[in-house]
Amino acid sequence: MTADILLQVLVSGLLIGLIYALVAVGLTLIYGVMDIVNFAHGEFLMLGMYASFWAFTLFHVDPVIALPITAVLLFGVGIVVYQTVIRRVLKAPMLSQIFATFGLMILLRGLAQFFWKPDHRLIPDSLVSGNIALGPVQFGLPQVIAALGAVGVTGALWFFLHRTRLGTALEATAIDREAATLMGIDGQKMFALAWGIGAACAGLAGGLIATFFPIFPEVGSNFILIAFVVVVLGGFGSVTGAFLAGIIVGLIEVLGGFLIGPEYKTAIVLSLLLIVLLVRPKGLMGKA
Amino acid sequence: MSNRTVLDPRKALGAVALLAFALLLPLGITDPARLNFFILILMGAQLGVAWNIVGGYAGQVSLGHAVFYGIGAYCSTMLALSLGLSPWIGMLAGGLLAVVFALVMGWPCFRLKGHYFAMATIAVAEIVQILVTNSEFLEGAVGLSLPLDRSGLAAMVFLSKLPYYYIILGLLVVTVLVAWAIERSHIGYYFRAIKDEPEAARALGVSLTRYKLIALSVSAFLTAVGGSFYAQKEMFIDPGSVFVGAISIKIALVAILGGVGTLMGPVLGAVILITIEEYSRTLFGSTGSGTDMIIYAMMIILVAVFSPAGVMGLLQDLRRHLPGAGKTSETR
Amino acid sequence: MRFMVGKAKGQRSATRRQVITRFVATAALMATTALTGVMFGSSGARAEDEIRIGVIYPLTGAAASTGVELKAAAELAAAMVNKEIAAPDGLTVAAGLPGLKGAKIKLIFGDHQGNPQVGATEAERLITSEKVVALTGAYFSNVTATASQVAERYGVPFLNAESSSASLTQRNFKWFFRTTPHDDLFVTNFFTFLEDMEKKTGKELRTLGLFNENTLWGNETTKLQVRLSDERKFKIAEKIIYPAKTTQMTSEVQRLKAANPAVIMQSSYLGDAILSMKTYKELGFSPSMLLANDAGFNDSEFLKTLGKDGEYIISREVWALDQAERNPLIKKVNDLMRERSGVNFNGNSARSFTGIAVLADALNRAGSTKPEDIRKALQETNIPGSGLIMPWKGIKFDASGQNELGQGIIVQVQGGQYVTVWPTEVATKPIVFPMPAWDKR
Amino acid sequence: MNTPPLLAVDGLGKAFDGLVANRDISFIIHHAEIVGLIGPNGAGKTTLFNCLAGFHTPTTGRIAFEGHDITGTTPEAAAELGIARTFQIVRIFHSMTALENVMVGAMLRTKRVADARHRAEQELAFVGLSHRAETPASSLTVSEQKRLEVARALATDPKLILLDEVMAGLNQTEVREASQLVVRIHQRGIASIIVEHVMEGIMPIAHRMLVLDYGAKIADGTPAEIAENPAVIAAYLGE
Repeated sequence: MTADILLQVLVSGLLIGLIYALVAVGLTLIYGVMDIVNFAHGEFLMLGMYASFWAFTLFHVDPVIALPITAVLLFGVGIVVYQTVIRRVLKAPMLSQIFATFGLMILLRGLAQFFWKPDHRLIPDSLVSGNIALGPVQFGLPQVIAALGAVGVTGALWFFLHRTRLGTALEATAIDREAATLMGIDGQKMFALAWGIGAACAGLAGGLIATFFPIFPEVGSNFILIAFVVVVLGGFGSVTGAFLAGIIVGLIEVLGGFLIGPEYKTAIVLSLLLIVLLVRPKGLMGKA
Repeated sequence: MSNRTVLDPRKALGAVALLAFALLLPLGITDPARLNFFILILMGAQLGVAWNIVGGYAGQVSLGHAVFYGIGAYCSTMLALSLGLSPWIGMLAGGLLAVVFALVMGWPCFRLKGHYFAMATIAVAEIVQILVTNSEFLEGAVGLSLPLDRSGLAAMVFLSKLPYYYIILGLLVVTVLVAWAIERSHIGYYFRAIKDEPEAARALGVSLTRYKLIALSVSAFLTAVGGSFYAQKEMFIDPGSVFVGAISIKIALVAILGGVGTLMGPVLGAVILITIEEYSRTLFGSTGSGTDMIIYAMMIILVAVFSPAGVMGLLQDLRRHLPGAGKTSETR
Repeated sequence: MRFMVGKAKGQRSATRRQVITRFVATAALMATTALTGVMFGSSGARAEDEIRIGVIYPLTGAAASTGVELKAAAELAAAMVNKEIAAPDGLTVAAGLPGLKGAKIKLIFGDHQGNPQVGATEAERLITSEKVVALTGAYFSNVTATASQVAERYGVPFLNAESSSASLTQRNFKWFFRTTPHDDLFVTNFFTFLEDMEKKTGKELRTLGLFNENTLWGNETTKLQVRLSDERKFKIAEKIIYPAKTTQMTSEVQRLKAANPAVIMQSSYLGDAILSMKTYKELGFSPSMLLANDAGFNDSEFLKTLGKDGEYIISREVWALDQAERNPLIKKVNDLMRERSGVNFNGNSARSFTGIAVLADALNRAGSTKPEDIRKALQETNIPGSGLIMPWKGIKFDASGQNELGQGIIVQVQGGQYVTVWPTEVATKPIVFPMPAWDKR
Repeated sequence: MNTPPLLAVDGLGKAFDGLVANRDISFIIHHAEIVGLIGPNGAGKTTLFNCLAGFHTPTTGRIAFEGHDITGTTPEAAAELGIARTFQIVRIFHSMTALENVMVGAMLRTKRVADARHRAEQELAFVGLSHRAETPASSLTVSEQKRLEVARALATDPKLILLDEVMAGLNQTEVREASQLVVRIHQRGIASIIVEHVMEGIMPIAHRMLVLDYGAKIADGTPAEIAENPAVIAAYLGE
């Protein structure tokens, strides 16, 4: 019995952890390329969820099928945000950048409420609804699909960054902007690309969790703190770090909540973050 | 003594005029809601100036100042409720408790740099919020209410808004004076040196930890005092109103909007931010369509995009470029 | 990569063009500031015979969807009082305001964003700038606490229609009135209901799993539940206070599942209510009874969102649509509501509607807009149950300002509807018990 | 005379994650001595400076300053004792004026702002930047910024100053001025160690030269001796 519960808790933690990882990789990518912390990242997630919701409601396209569309849409949103706002604060001090993305966060929430009402919505019957039981362990199919999707997207991102020309250029910009510019890489283009990809990752995460999570304008605020924790724990700018940290955070959160008390689950995760930072001031895989 | 250390008479005159204006302002206001509006501005300004000491001058961006604010609010309220202590004493006690907390938290956190430091401050503040929310001793999420029946100067509870106005004006003046004194002393120079080039500062004998801790402690003390004032004004506090991240962000926003590292920037920032916030809400908030948030957000983004140095930076740019303006006596 | 990217380095001397752009930006900012500043004094001319009532709700932020619904209900009540819409006879609001020579009421809305300080600020603004004669709101108990504090200071009546924290009426306030029953009563009802159920079904329902959210409301509810289960010999198998606005509830549900109580008592706002239901299903956890504490579980969105997964939950309520079957008055009012705003009433909006009705009744009897007169009239309120759309015995305030005649009902979701199942005298359908397991539906 | 030398370095080594930057370096610096420290790029000159000024903790060996062991000390303690330094890539306080930059240095010895200002004005005059006192430090030319760093370091009242490539990128007139500046520092009784690639700037004024290659000291002698040392020639030619 106890072993069963433990196993169940670990599986649940792993599933949610993979989703945290997916939300966080976009955030960490943007940070890695241009040293900007995007406070509006949770809102990209929210937009991704709404994109799935409308695709389902208006065109009866299942969120899972709509994922590519969601990704493309959010890629566009990321580019637009970059071109209209971020590009203009590139040279500003860190505080102005925080200010700008914070404003963006409020703006996107406001717009969502304006256009789509503050209501909570849910996609009632996705393709992937239902449950699977594996021996004593139960899990929701949506969660499993979302977790698998998270692995897939993160893997694809890793492949893109390390095995394609464009991705390598992006990675080069992340490592040394000036050197990359000297090598003929267009920095502006890379930044825009980072925002596009970052937003698309958040959008994909949104599309994947839209199958089981309520959708509302403020939904980003549920995820953003955890996403920050994952990014910092993994080390700002490290995609692999964020992936690992996401899983760790998911496991610790669910396990800690189960063992110590759910009211402290966030505190447990945050304490872990502080402890790790004390030992490794740049996170688990942060670049020195 | 070099003549430059003497007060610039024009600035002194300006300060006196500003203070006189602030002192006389309530005389022309009969409407308590409008007076309340000015109190909110002064509260925002006081917190902004306090944050600016560590976040602006010393360049250590804290996004967890709500923890000090909450400590101040809870400390004075608990002392008043359990021991019947006057909030004036509670305010000082809250400030000191915040200093102790700042030292404990700063010691490890100051090993971190930049965004890592900022994130650590968020984490600390969130943890404290969770602990307070689950603390039986502090009444958890239920919060603490101050009784209405004990009013008067000693209890710092008033039926009229006017005493609150003057108290917070007094606190703001004290806070600005502290910031001013720091700015002019060697500590202020050290703060700016640490912000600009920490390594170079060390090579000149500046202990980073020591001066960062000084900055955080002073800032924490003043922020806690602001928290105690909030408790006295609203007479009800709960973790959700004094320990939340939104407070931390707002405190920083006030300073950033006005211009970090300038003495009066946060005051200007508070005037603008609170005005936009209050009036976008009263004018558009009642529609329930989120318009107020949209307007508020647009303002924030515009300032961030067009004026990275805050409104104060804009004003200085203008002064430098406008023909016939006085030669730049600005030293920064 | 360095952290500040050397951007702050080297004071960039702005070019003239940049300065001009920035100047324009500053000017625009300053102008907006000044403009809003000018606007705050002038709240515009107002008609003489217009009675202004301040209404404070969460119109933006996490609870905005509820706030918007409450607003619609309050507006409907006001329209009826003002005879813009014909109200069914017999209803209190149908009387209008003859005592004030047919004056009209005007609702002035304030948005508290779920923030207690904003609630207080809005209360103050409504009282002093908007010159409202009475206030109502604020849904969230902690906002009601600060907003009513302001009303108390100014000597303006504050009628609370939908906050259920017991402590609100324990503050010895002179100007505070509450129409809705509070948590003490609701929680007591839970236990009485469980005892009734035990008698009826012969099954033991003595082990409880408390599952409450972590704000004022959830905390107070937990305390009451613990106290009552002691008094009435129930056993608490698990007590969980969870942080609201969470990303996952796996640990919580897992603990409940491990403790395996007969009854789950849950207090959640909408988002968490939906997420917890999803998690129950995901982990295949079906207690024999899920006894919810209103709020999220009774929100119009709850069933719309969850569809058949929301079936069979039992919730305490103050109102249910099936009451219309018993009372045609309720049906008529609900039809009007649906016509106007496209949604049915629910427990929250029905209470908001009632709040405005009670204020209008008091204004009418006071025959004056002086706060003191309104307060006296409120104290003397005596509305029979037949004049309300609530399943209450009526409205009559005790010395603390609490309505003595309110009562709660218990509803169950059956066939996509909330049907009243308790108390028996107002029940419309028998209860389905135990709750079917997820895989047997 | 039995007074200890100003600086005595004995068997100093420094490795980063196994990568050896300094190995077994020993030397002595006397009061008011001008010592040139040269070597090919990557020879470990800056690492040595960082160890001396307390920025790195040596992996092995000892450093004694006026007879006191200061191995592994902090930069601020080193400054307190009288070791000042400049940086290879200038690190001026860009939000301050030239004068204020130097004042921060002077504040090590006096916390009174007016006194610090007075001292700073003297040091600015010493390096010939008086006319730029009120200029924002970020608007100074690179050559001026380098001199500003020297003034700032001198304001801390050091006994030893570590100058890291103060002559790099300067034109011939400026190099001559910089050399004269070093001599004037010497005349004030302050010892200096100068990392320099500009040989015509350092050779004429140095009392002694230290040469590093691959982290180790390969020569120690007068400029004339160094110029003919086969190991030194090999190190430079082999580069």
